Amino acid sequence: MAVDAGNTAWVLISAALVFIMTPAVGFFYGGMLGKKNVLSILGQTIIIIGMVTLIWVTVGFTLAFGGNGQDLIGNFDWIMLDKVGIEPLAPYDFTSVPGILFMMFQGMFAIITVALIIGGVAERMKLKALVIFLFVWTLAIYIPVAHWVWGGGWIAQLGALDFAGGTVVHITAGVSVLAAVLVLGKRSTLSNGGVEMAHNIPFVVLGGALLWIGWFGFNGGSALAADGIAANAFVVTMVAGATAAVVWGIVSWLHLGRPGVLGMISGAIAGLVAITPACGYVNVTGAIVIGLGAGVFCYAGILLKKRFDYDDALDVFGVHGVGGTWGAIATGLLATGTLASSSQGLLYGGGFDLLVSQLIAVVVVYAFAFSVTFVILKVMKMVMVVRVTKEEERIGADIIQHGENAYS
Amino acid sequence: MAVDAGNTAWVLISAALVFIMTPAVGFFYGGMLGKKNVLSILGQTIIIIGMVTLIWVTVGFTLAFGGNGQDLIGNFDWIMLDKVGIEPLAPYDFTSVPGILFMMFQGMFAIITVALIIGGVAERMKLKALVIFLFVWTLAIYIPVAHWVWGGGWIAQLGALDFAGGTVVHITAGVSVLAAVLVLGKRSTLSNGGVEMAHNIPFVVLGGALLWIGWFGFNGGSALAADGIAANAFVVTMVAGATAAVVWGIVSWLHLGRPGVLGMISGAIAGLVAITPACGYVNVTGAIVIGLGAGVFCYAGILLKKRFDYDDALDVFGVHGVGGTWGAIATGLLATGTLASSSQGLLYGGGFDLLVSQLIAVVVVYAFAFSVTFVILKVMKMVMVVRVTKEEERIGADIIQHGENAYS
Amino acid sequence: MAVDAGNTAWVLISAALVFIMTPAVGFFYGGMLGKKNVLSILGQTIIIIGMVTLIWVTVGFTLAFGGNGQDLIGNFDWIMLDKVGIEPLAPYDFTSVPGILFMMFQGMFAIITVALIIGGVAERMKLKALVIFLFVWTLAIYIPVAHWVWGGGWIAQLGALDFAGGTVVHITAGVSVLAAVLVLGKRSTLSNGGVEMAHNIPFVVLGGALLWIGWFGFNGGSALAADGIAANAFVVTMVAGATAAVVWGIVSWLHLGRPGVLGMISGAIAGLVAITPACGYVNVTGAIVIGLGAGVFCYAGILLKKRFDYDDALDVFGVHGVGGTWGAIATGLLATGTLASSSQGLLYGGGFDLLVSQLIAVVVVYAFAFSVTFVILKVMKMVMVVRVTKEEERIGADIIQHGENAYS
Amino acid sequence: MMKVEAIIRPERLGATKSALEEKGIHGMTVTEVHGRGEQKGLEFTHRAGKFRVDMLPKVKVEIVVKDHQVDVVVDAICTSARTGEVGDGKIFLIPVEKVIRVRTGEAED
Amino acid sequence: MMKVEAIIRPERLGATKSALEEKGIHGMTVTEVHGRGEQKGLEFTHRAGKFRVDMLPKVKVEIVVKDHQVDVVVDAICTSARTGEVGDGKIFLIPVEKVIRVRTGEAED
Amino acid sequence: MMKVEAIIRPERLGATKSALEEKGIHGMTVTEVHGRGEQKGLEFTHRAGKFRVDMLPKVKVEIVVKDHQVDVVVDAICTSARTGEVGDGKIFLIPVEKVIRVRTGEAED
Ligand SMILES: Nc1ncnc2c1ncn2[C@@H]1O[C@H](COP(=O)(O)OP(=O)(O)O)[C@@H](O)[C@H]1O
Ligand SMILES: Nc1ncnc2c1ncn2[C@@H]1O[C@H](COP(=O)(O)OP(=O)(O)O)[C@@H](O)[C@H]1O
Ligand SMILES: Nc1ncnc2c1ncn2[C@@H]1O[C@H](COP(=O)(O)OP(=O)(O)O)[C@@H](O)[C@H]1O
Repeated sequence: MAVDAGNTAWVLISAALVFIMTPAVGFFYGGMLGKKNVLSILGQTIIIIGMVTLIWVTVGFTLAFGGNGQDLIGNFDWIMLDKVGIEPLAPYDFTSVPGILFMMFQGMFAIITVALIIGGVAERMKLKALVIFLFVWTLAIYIPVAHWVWGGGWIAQLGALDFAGGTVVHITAGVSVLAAVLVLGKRSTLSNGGVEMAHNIPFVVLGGALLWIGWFGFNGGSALAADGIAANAFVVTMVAGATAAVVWGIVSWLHLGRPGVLGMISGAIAGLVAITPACGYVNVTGAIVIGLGAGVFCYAGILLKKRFDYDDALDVFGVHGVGGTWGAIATGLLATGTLASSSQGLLYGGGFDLLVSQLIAVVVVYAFAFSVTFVILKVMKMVMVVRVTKEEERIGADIIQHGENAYS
Repeated sequence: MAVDAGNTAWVLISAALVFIMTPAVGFFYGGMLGKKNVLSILGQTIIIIGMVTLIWVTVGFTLAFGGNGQDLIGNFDWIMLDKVGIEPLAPYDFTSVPGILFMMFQGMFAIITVALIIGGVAERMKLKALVIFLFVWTLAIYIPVAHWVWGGGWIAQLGALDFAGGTVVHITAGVSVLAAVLVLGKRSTLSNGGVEMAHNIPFVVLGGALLWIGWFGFNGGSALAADGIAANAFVVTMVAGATAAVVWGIVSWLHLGRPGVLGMISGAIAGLVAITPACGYVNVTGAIVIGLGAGVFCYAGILLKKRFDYDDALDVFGVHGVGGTWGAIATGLLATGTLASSSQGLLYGGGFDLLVSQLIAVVVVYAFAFSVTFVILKVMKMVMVVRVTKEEERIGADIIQHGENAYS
Repeated sequence: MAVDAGNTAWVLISAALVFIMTPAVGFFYGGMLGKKNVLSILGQTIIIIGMVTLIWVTVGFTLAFGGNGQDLIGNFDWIMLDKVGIEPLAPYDFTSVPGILFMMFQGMFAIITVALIIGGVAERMKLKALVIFLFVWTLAIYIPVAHWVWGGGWIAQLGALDFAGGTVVHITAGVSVLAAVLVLGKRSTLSNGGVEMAHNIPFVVLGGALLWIGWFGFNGGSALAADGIAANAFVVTMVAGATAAVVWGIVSWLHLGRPGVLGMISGAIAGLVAITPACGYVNVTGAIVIGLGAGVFCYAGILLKKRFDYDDALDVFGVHGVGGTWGAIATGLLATGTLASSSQGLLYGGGFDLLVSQLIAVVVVYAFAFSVTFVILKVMKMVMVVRVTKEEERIGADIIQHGENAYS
Repeated sequence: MMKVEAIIRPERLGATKSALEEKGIHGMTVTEVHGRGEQKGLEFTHRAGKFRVDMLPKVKVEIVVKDHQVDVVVDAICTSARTGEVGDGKIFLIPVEKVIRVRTGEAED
Repeated sequence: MMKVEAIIRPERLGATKSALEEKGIHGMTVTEVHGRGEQKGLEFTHRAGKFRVDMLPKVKVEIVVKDHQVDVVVDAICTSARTGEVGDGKIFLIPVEKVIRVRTGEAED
Repeated sequence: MMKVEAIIRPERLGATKSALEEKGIHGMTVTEVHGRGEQKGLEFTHRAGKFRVDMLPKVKVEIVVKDHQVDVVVDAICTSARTGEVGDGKIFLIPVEKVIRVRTGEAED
């Protein structure tokens, strides 16, 4: 197919919108931490943008999207972007956008996924160890799972649906954080019962708002065309985020007597996470249901942390893990069969087929992401110092790792 | 008409740009308040996004845009978005964008309009009362007026022009704030002569800058196509904002001896407001005139507040009411007749016809918005507690309503 | 050529993205200054948006882009945008976007270029003098150079390449700052050995992130179409920025023992600057090389300042001057000849032709920008007070020039 | 001379300033502080839960006055800053040996 | 009464609060300050270089106690806030003539 | 020992630090405060008008020195922080009973 200007315009801007999500995550997370750790988060987002981009254009893209049809991993046909040019790239040329743009749009997803992780393990890892961990994680977890789902791997063949990355993005990040914090242990400041207030909630809202607008590109752009599917993805994204924000507000009003602003923006993010896998397949009614579930389940997901006493600093599992899981399952319930896929969910007359595929995909990715992350960090702990000292933790990562103060 | 990718790409991104205007208003307003009320404004923007989205997809869109040709209000043909799908939606199918996208683009306008109001009534209403007020306001004022102007109602039939919402958005919000603050009364902190400095002017500029970029989608996207009209709307938007910012700076230099940054960004917003109804009909010369008028009239509009001693906290009437009015009238003066409509303004040889239609629309919407808002709040005051106590006002809405501090 | 919706959509959004770069520069620069000068920078960006827009729509556009084929400067054919309308504008009608949009897209470049300068001369000029200087600078330097390169002037005829403004934007701004700080002298606070910490590094990152997303429109939009060239420009922009951020981090790790966040985001900007002239001509491999060079050379460029003891406050020469120069030269080395131009760089078999043209363009623009800026400011110093007093410098521009405090 | 150092609720600062002004006391220095005392902190909401903050924002007002004015100042503060709830704050009286005006260099004991 | 005014490292505040609590000392007022002393500042990174900041963030903790409690308080702070490196801070003992509780107006000498 | 507590203009802090250094006085603690005195506030611009702020940003510099150094310190501050306009600030001398160094626990009277 030849390059179409309208579709290319939309994928170009969508890629830019997904790009902004990574600094946005920096503000969303950074604002929630104390002011002696905000720069470290922002700095990590910059490092991740740099590192993952370089991984992606060298070997990442070809390993994830090359060898379409191979079960487990791509090949090296497009190494160093060989043959990836300004024409649509077979077998992805149904998109009518330049191959190099398709490559970059997908690369933006890799970046933001890696960036999600830093909120969970915040305030305890040495920068060098963190960078090594994320480097290995990208190669060992993100790229294979992306291949399975979007590169024609076994999950795609199974028929499981994941329009914009519920499994690839949110479950991998959320579950890996869970494994990581088990290996790493809690922050010492936290073990002392210290609670740190968010140092700048307006930054959290700013990050959340930029994430939200970015999500229109993330989900809408995943149609890879400016068509009705993109429009539907855009709309259900809006509706699910809006619903979950309101639901979170109501739940916390009932639970705590007041709706917190931090809570409502987190609710919005939870809704956006949950609609991600579903947005190409469900309608607005489905989106309301998904938003509703996201508000309730992710709220509960955060409470889990207290119950099981692990230190997922900024609730990456509670929001992204739980939200992504709910979205993947909800796709199996609510897919209409009239949008980007003809598979119907259980509630739309499709029987259990789709739902079962969704569950298989979720379970396997859980097991894979958890165990591989666990192993990576265990090995790292044996060969190098992974954590900062207690004194360094108290002084804060901004001074210790970067020699900077955020504000003066 | 079939879906066109180029036009759809532009309306998709325009909808995203209008979306960001609501958090942007949160920063624009929140930065101007003291630091104990900033979260309450940001939180309200999130609540409004959630609530108005849900109103819109259930009954709002159909009541505003259904029943095209009915004078006063739409119908329930599209309730719960029934029949609103991924194909263009008759009778709005001249747009060649998916019906569901047309719906959402219009929904974004409803959201931002409601959000404008919170700046006027800031720092005094109980959150629950505010939410009820805005809920009723959306149904009782925004939706009817949107129908009158854009849904084929009586103002559309009259031939009055309002390209992107001078009357629908800015006059309704501005005038309603005037009515609301008369019913609610002044903030007690203000009655004590207390002046509160803006706590974070960079946030005001950030909000203003995001509003400005959002306005390109607001005005340019209202062409509902990526064509010459959209381009013209984009350019005159830029020019009017730029002109008004400079004019405001000069006026305050003459008046106060110094141009304030808060003033200049407010001037830009005033220019953007004023060009809104006109942007599909005037050329760059017209835009300069409109920007000039906006800078002068809205500056004067803010001074009105002191003269008449009402407490429109962040000058929603002074900027949006006055600016929207000037823009609506200026459309009747400066419409060239060669762009999105063949009606010509007084100065372009069209005689008084258009000007009179514009004035009728303005006067009726003034009367409608003012009186309905007045009644809503009077009734609410009789049945519930609408204002916070003086002590709560002093402590600030962030702690009182949300249990949070913006910064720590 | 008729207006094409897809291309128009992309240029519309690109223009909006370039717009946001100017406030973004305000945050990038403002965060690096102390908190008593942040508003002055933000205010100046607003003034520049206003002033340059008005210059551009009256005489700027026609002087830069009119009279295509004239060596030194355009003509007055399109004065007050006469004949610039909603149809494509000959001889630029290869773009298939409305003439008025082409005009505005180019106008956004003028705005951001002028805004770059204020970081270099920060904290010492009287506002009135600064405004006069920038007004004259726009007419006397930006517009001629834009004509030379993009308006069919002598550099275009020479065959030198500058896809999105390495010479026009970054070299003119960077070199002019060098001349300006020599004429103006150092800040007195600095002469006392005072070092001022960045008052808000998160704002620097915010500004940097917004600059980065804006750059996708800046470089990608310069294709003036949503095609493969735009996609290539987008991708190499991303890769060069990413590479330079990482390289800067590594260099400062080696040099200082720690990678600063301020450094890494500056590195990203350096990479984005350097890819600007090249982005229509080089591939991803070229982008990695350019990013690498940008990280190293601009780091060294900042160190120059200490060596030669001039007071370029926020390193406009070090980053934009050096980066733009490197990018212009690198274009002569790395142009593939298969993208937006058939000229090949030295390393791609094109011999020295292109490289020599690039060097001529660079040298002449250096000489022109330096000497004209020098003369403008020398003359201004003779006829008016250009600098604030030492006492005013100490109190800070926010209070002195605007009567405002950024935070309270 | 005596320094009257009062730690009060931030939201009472306005009233306290007015009360002092009525007594003709104009000069003062104000600092944002955090404090705790009998008041056992305040509950804040988090995303999904509450937490208790034991150090609450307070305002420190320092007023240096002649010894005979101390009672007036203390009374004015006590009346204007009081809400009657725990957390109203404390006033410390600290002897000052000398006061010098920077502008003129003149001293007062 | 005596005011114990301690300038300590911000990262030791938590430990200091706990140490005081163990001794039954609950009331205190905390201020963010910048200070310098023997400690010759700290090196910070800039975009491309380092610079030295001589005024470092410290925390001032003020605790007004009865004279007989002073030693306990001083000991608790010294032990908990100490790292042994230059920059640990100073404690100043300042006599307080009277303490008044705003809520009740009652005074204590 | 004596605590010299000076409230000065923020823009004079640099000069004051230098002046003290010349006299060999290095240790000090600095706090951002707001104050008012003879100075009747400052006019600020708003969007469309001016307003007066009566509490202006000042800097509090605290220097604890031996009694015999007090005059030197006071002189140095007066000279370096003075602009001659209203609002230059005040210096308060407050007796300090004892100074303890946290790092070593050693005391000085
Ligand atoms: N012993 C103390 N030393 C220093 N500051 C104190 C002391 N006790 C109380 N404060 C300050 O006074 C504030 C109010 O004290 P609190 O005991 O809560 O009020 P109340 O006296 O009304 O019960 C505290 O937040 C703290 O800043
Ligand atoms: N003479 C002084 N007057 C006021 N504050 C002081 C004085 N000396 C030290 N300080 C405060 O104590 C802090 C720590 O002092 P420093 O001399 O660095 O520590 P140490 O005593 O452990 O060497 C300083 O940052 C400053 O805030
Ligand atoms: N009586 C006072 N008690 C406490 N602080 C004071 C007092 N008088 C002045 N100050 C502080 O000193 C600052 C400067 O005082 P001001 O009277 O304006 O200066 P000047 O003495 O030069 O006229 C004030 O802003 C305030 O912080």
